[in-house]
Amino acid sequence: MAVTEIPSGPSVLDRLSKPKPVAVLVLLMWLPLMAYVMFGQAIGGEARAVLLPAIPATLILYVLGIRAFRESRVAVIGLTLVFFWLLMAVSAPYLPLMDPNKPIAPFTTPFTERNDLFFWLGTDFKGRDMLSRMIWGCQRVLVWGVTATMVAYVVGAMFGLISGYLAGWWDEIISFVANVLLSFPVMVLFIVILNYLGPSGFNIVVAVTFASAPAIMRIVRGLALDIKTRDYVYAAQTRGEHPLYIMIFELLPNVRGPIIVDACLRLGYTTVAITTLTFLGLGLQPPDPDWGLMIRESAKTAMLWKFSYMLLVPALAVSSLILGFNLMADGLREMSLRD
Amino acid sequence: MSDHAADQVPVLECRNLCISYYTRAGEIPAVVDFNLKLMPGEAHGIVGESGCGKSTVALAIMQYMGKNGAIVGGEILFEGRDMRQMSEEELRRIRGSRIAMVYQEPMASLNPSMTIGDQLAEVPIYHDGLSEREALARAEEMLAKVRLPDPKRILASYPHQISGGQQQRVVIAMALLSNPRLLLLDEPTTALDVTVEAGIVELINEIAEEFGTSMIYISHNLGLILETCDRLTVMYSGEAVEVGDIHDVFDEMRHPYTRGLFGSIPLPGADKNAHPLVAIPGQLPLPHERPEGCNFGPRCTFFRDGLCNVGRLPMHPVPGDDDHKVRCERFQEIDWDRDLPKGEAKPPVEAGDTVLSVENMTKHYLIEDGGLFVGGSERVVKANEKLSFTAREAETVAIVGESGCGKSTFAKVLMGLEDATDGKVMLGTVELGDLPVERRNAETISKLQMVFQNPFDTLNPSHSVGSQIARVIRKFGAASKDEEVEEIVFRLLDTVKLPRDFAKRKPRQLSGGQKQRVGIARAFAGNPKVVIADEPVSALDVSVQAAVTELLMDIQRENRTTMLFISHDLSVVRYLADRVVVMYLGRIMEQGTTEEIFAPPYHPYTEALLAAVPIADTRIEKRHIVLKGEIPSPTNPPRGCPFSTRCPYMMPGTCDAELPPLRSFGEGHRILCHLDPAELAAMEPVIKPKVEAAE
Amino acid sequence: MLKLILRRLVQMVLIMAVSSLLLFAIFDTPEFKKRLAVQELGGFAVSALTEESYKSWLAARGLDVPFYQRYANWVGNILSGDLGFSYEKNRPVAPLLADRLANTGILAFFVFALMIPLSLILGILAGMKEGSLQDRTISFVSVFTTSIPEIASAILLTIIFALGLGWLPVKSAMIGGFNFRELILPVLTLVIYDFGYVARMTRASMAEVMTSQYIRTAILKGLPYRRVVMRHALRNALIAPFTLIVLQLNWLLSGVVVVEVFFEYDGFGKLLLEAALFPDVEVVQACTLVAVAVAVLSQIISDIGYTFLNPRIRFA
Amino acid sequence: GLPSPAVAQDAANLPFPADDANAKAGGILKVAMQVQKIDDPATFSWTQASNQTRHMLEYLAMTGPDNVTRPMLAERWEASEDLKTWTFYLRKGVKWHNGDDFTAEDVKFNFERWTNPDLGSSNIGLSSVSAMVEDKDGKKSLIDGAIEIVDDHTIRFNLTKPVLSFPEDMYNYPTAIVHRGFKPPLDSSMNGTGAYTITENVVGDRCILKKVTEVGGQPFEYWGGTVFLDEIHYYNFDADNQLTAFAGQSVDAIYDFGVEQMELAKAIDGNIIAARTAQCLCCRMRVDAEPFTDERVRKAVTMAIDNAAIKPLVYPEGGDVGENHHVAPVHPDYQALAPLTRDVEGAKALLAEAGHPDGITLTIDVGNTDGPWHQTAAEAMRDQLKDAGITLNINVIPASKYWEIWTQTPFGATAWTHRPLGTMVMSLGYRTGVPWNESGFASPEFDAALDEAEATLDVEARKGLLAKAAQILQDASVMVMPIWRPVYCMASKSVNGYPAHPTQYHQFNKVWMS
Ligand SMILES: Nc1ncnc2c1ncn2[C@@H]1O[C@H](COP(=O)(O)OP(=O)(O)OP(=O)(O)O)[C@@H](O)[C@H]1O
Ligand SMILES: Nc1ncnc2c1ncn2[C@@H]1O[C@H](COP(=O)(O)OP(=O)(O)OP(=O)(O)O)[C@@H](O)[C@H]1O
Ligand SMILES: [Mg+2]
Ligand SMILES: [Mg+2]
Ligand code: NI
Repeated sequence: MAVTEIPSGPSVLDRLSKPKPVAVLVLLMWLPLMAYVMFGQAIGGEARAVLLPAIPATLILYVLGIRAFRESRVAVIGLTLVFFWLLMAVSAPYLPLMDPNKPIAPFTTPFTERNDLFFWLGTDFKGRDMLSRMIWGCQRVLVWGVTATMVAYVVGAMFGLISGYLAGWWDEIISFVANVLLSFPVMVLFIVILNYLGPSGFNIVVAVTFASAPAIMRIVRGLALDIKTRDYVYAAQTRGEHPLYIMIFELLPNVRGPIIVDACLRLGYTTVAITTLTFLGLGLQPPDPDWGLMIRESAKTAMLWKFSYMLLVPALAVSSLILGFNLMADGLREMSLRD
Repeated sequence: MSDHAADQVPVLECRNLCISYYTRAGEIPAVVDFNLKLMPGEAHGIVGESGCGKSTVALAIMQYMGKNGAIVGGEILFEGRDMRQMSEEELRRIRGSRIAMVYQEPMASLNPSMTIGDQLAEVPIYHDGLSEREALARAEEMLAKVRLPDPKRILASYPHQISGGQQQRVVIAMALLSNPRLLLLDEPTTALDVTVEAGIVELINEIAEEFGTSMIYISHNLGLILETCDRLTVMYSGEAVEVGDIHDVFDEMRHPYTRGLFGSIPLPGADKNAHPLVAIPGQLPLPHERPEGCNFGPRCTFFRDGLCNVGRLPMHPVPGDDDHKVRCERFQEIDWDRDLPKGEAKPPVEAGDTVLSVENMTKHYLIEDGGLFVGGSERVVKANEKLSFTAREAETVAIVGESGCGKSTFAKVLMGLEDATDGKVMLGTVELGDLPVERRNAETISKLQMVFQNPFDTLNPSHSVGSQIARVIRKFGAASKDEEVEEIVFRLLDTVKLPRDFAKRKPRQLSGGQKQRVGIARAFAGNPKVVIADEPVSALDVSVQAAVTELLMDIQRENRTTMLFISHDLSVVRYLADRVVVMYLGRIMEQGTTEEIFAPPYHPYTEALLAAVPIADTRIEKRHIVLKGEIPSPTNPPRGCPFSTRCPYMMPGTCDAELPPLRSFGEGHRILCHLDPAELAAMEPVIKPKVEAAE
Repeated sequence: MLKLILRRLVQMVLIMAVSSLLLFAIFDTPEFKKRLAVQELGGFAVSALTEESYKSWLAARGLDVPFYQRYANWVGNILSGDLGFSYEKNRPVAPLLADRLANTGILAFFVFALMIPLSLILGILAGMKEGSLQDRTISFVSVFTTSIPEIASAILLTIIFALGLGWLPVKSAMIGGFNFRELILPVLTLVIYDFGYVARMTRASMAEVMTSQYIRTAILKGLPYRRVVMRHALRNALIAPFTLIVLQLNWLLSGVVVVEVFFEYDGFGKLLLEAALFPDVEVVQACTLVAVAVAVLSQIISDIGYTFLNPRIRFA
Repeated sequence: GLPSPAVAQDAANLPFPADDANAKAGGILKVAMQVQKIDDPATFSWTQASNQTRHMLEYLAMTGPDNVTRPMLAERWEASEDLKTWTFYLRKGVKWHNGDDFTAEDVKFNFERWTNPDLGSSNIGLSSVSAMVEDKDGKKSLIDGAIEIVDDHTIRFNLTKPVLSFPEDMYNYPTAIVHRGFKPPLDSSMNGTGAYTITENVVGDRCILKKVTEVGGQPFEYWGGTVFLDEIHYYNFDADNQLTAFAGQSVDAIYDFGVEQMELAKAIDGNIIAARTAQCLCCRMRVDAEPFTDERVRKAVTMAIDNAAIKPLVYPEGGDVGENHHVAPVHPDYQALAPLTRDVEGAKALLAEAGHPDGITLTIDVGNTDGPWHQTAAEAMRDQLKDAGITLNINVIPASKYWEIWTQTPFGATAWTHRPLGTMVMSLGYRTGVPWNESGFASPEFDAALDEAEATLDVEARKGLLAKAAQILQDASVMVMPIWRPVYCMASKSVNGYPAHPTQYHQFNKVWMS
């Protein structure tokens, strides 16, 4: 493509759009959220203070994202949906919401007042505020979903690079293991693993890794097989670089593109999987709110038209997040094809 | 063969044609103000560098502009009727029957899931309303006409079951099936090997004669155009810059670009020391960055401010020849004979001691079917068979041969990416044949470096140019402190004539030629003794090719580096090599100094190879030798002489039974052939100056 | 080709052996045995059991021998055609599994019957004219529907068609025997989730084919557009979706779990989940074998189909 | 007098309610319930299985919805003064489905089965049955002469110790009486005395019962009078889904639903049927575990909690407020104690005295073994304890985990099921050293009071005696017993006479469909 000249006076946003500041912002957003959700109890009392830096970081990232994706309307819509939920996740403790776990007035329908409190989205069968549960619910899905996908990527990419680049016996063994795992239908794998390890967020990470890493490994392996015949890899080999160096510095950066698109899609799948698992009783555990859990709990009680909002709210919430991820993936792919 | 009757209606006429593509970056005017008049039976060539709009013109004539293209101005008259006014249905009836097209990549142009018969039969079925049987019969007939052996078998085959040359013949047959008035050929031989190309070119010439079809022949190869066309349009950056009779343009060019182009191709007279190539300075502008006025202005030595860069330039007829037009404001002021671009002559370099010696080097690949559980059969690909030659300091040894003959394999063994199956490769005193790169020490590695073929692949797109060069410097321990390394990087960039601030750029911000320069800088960063250049310029445009070649020569000269130059292009080889090694099917058929190779005695294969190379020089006469058949597979090479299946001198019983002897003709000139030395010596030269240009 | 299939089958047997041994080892942990006891005797009773009576309970269930021994027995039984016995359902696994597979088969049949034509037609319509309004609409609908997880679409459909409009039954327990009306919601749920995916792949494949050079050749040969699409584009464009559709068989086995559980449809997925939670080892084992077999067989079918459709590979 | 009024509602001395004058015969009753395996009635672990067989295999006695036990296959019973000899007079004219007469041999066969340790029946743990068993060579076996057939329809049991609850034991769900020729599994030996017989039982799917109309060509005369339903169908639905199945009109009645579904149930067209029970959540503190070894700490906990305030939060409808001991108002031998009052200041003072002037942090293990309401109750307790400076952490663990630690955890919320008599639970759970004494409570005084109550057949007299034991338990502050929970089930409006039962035992003989 054209030589992109960097304009003389870069604006603040331009400067922030460089990889390093973006990485810092992502960490600023992500680490507190992760700490809050995974170790909130261990941090204790003022756990919510850790989220303070995450809120501006999220907002800035959103603006940067919009700028980067402005060419694709689809991607912008996706980004907006995802960041809406990210923002909700980091700011939930600061929003004027009722306690999501406190039973107040069971079976209050949306937009009604009970006990002098107005319930926008009603309350569930235990009388907990649905609006607050919906907003708090995204925290766990997002944190566990993204963490699980990330871990799966690290593992999958590692094995994919080894398998694709080193080939030979490494490839035979890794591919066989991947085939074994791929031959298990995903749900069987999830059920067996979570049943064995017991349901918890960390175990979901393990299960998702087992289920996704083989597929990721295949993608990376395919890309590595292609890239390793590129001249720049030969150039590295002919100057005697260590295979590890070649894998990490020559191959890895170049498989980035297709992988990011795939990661967005996979984030969607993982979100589906976590929600589904929780619905089946294998995922996250009560009482903290979570969309899958909300569906699971109210699937028993909402079987009347009047109470169907209890299912509708979490179902729409989870769909919108996944739609966000999918649209982002679509937009990214569209943009990558245009170049 | 010119009998232009004045009353004849041109088959095709393009008037002030303007074509644009609409992209994210806005409107790209791909072709501007294009004019062309094609009379019946005439062959018109279009040449120009990549991206100048040649294919766009061809597709516009077919009225097929894709999703984002549009004809924004002018008209295209086919037999006097404006095609832009025709309805879809009318166009459909013309396409494939009156106008037909042949494309660059035959494989991609054929539907992989239909038999060739079905694909061919469609044309007469839909255009002439023939029944399927009749159509197939017609197809068979046509296949025979394009000299395809066993047309029946080919009709029933799928495209992937026949070779590239055969595919291209099928595509041509498809185009000829309805006896079109106009045939468009868009680089029909670029994807093929030279010997195969020669066959196709001959076929095209025969067809023109036999069918009387008018042709537009698009190519970037001036030599090919000379062999096939009557008239020629030279395009530069979306515009036709010079149009005229082929001889006029070749011999009395009147546009600085055309002359630049001729200056950068290695014609037989060129010599790297006495008459070095002259590259056109600067770079091709991107379509949306074209300058005001003359597009060639910024690169033109005759550029004059205020004249060349105002308004839109019209085509001017050359006085005395109405058919010859140029788009230049100053063409009459230039003294075309005196201001010849001339490279400075350089003193020849004396070759030193032997640096590299290869002795009976053999490389076989084992291909295994099956895998972990069910054992498979093994096949052997004999990529290199008993190669022996030596290279001396500051010498350029060229290795030539067609695709798949094992040139890159040899390079890989040398670089340690593959182990030699047998034989010896000595670099100085170090034996390299079974020393993979991981086990070579830093010194050996740094002594041996490589320049790669594909400029788009040679740099890692994820790292900046500077960091990639710096890595080599650090790796070979030339320096380790940041400032020192940076200093060396800058120096190297200077050497390859790139601005220093390119160090910070990512490869995607560089053009192909610039990337190749970085690749060269990287190869020379460790002060290597030997540099292997595997087709380093074949992916580049002619004008860029010249510049990069010159650069490579200069650096080599300066460092007294030995260079192994791998190529399939004999004209380049003739220009720059001191010694040449000709390979065929993994074996060396002939080796010797450049002069020895390019003059008799020839090996029959060398002879055919030389004859196949198109030469863009009207003063040269060339013998025509067209090889029959295709290159055999290296898994199953012929018994005896590898070339015996295609050799015009084939002696049954000898050539196809035993390996030929190596015949020596003077010092270092060796030929692997059964023919009698006397017979070999009696061969006529393939290329010689024309006695008298006679029409 | 035959060799490839053979290789795959050998691999399948190997995978089955490895995975079932693993499963036996997993379900051999004390916790799982305890859970089994709790399921059978009740938590209260189990907690009151003495060590000895627990041991005798284990012995009565045959759980006191090491798992490899049980595994060996089990393999022996499998080879003689006996798939074991379900603790939970108190019947032999083979007829139980056959029953449930048949139910899932019915579900799958209708899903495919609806999904394949729908997704292929939409995909082709979209891919034929890339970037057109028709393409954009179809593409958006496909992304949108694939973004709704099965559980959510099951809910939405139930709310609209069962709870709201009252047209269809809420659950599909089929307690009054097979009832087609009860099948509609599960089938719709699965189709909605899946068709978008296949349609998008078909679209991509079609769009790629439509920009290929041989389509250009066909058009510039002067063929009518219909013939270009039907004869030249379609076959090449359907190669990729075909393999995908066959692989959906595999997906369906996972996908049905949620749908079957939500609608209480007694199929394979529900059986598997219940067995895993129970934990009913031999049922889980049998289900896994079936799942692996389906996965590998669908891969083989897709390979064969691919070769069949793609002459480039067939003659290679 | 007799332990329960042997007087029945009509002359036939039937345990069932009187026939409804409007009752119509016919129809199928579809019930949502888990359908389990029913190989051997003596080894049932769950009520559901017994419900499947209850209309085929009947019991010697039957405890009604009112928690009163009446004779069923027995016509009446007598106990000796020392409660060590019990004589059962069996009903005459009861026929097995194969045409055999029901006799004392059948009963003897059943007792012999139950006492055979190889069978593994939990009946051997019943106080009545265990009093016929001795330990011989480390193995339990029936004492010779413990069962004595007096005549065809009279059978006498000679026990080694006094037993009060013999008739109640005889309606415990695994004590269904099978034919003397019974060999497990049940499918291969379908034979009963009930009005219905099982025609199909698919575990996890359905259990179908049909009215028995003829036996070997002869019309079958059911001893219990008219039954109305033609068929009873049980369809397998998980506990969570039964109400939704009902709402979807797949079934006419359900086994039960949890309190969390109450609002939904109310919104559904149908009758909610609640039964008063002695099921409870016993939040007991282990008296031998820190910090509960100090009685003042335990007392502070009980004082800081107002049971009356917790009950409506957890069970707004039905149920009884608990009094921190284990006799429920529904027990025939219950007598109210002096009402408990919440005393936060007193609790603080006690804590301070016990060395926790700044309050104390306690952790309660909750397994939700009986539904999520355990947690709700614990949360309500937490809120109340806060006032007294006690921080209560609620440790929610999976049910199966809870059952592993329920006797050991210092502070745990255990669900106790219903038992017909107050003495039965008190003796199971609080006597010194008994295995299910989860609180480690040991008081000779209590044991003595309980012994005395258990030796008293007369209910009125026993009330006072049991109250004494209850008072000792309450004073020791061993537990917080906030609620005696009701059980809910639901039947459609067309189902008439659907009985509620504290242990959800189904008895549909007099149910009819309109
Ligand atoms: N579909 C398209 N969209 C946008 N720009 C295009 C498109 N096709 C070609 N171009 C641009 O139009 C210009 C002319 O392209 P064209 O393919 O006609 O060149 P060419 O002379 O045939 O080159 P080559 O020798 O590489 O085939 C180029 O700059 C190219 O980048
Ligand atoms: N790794 C490999 N395994 C098996 N066969 C190989 C391998 N690499 C190359 N070959 C085969 O060896 C032969 C020589 O290949 P090589 O790449 O050396 O040819 P080349 O002369 O460089 O051709 P080109 O001009 O197309 O680059 C070819 O037939 C090729 O298919
Ligand atoms: Mg072109
Ligand atoms: Mg090569
Ligand atoms: Ni002429």
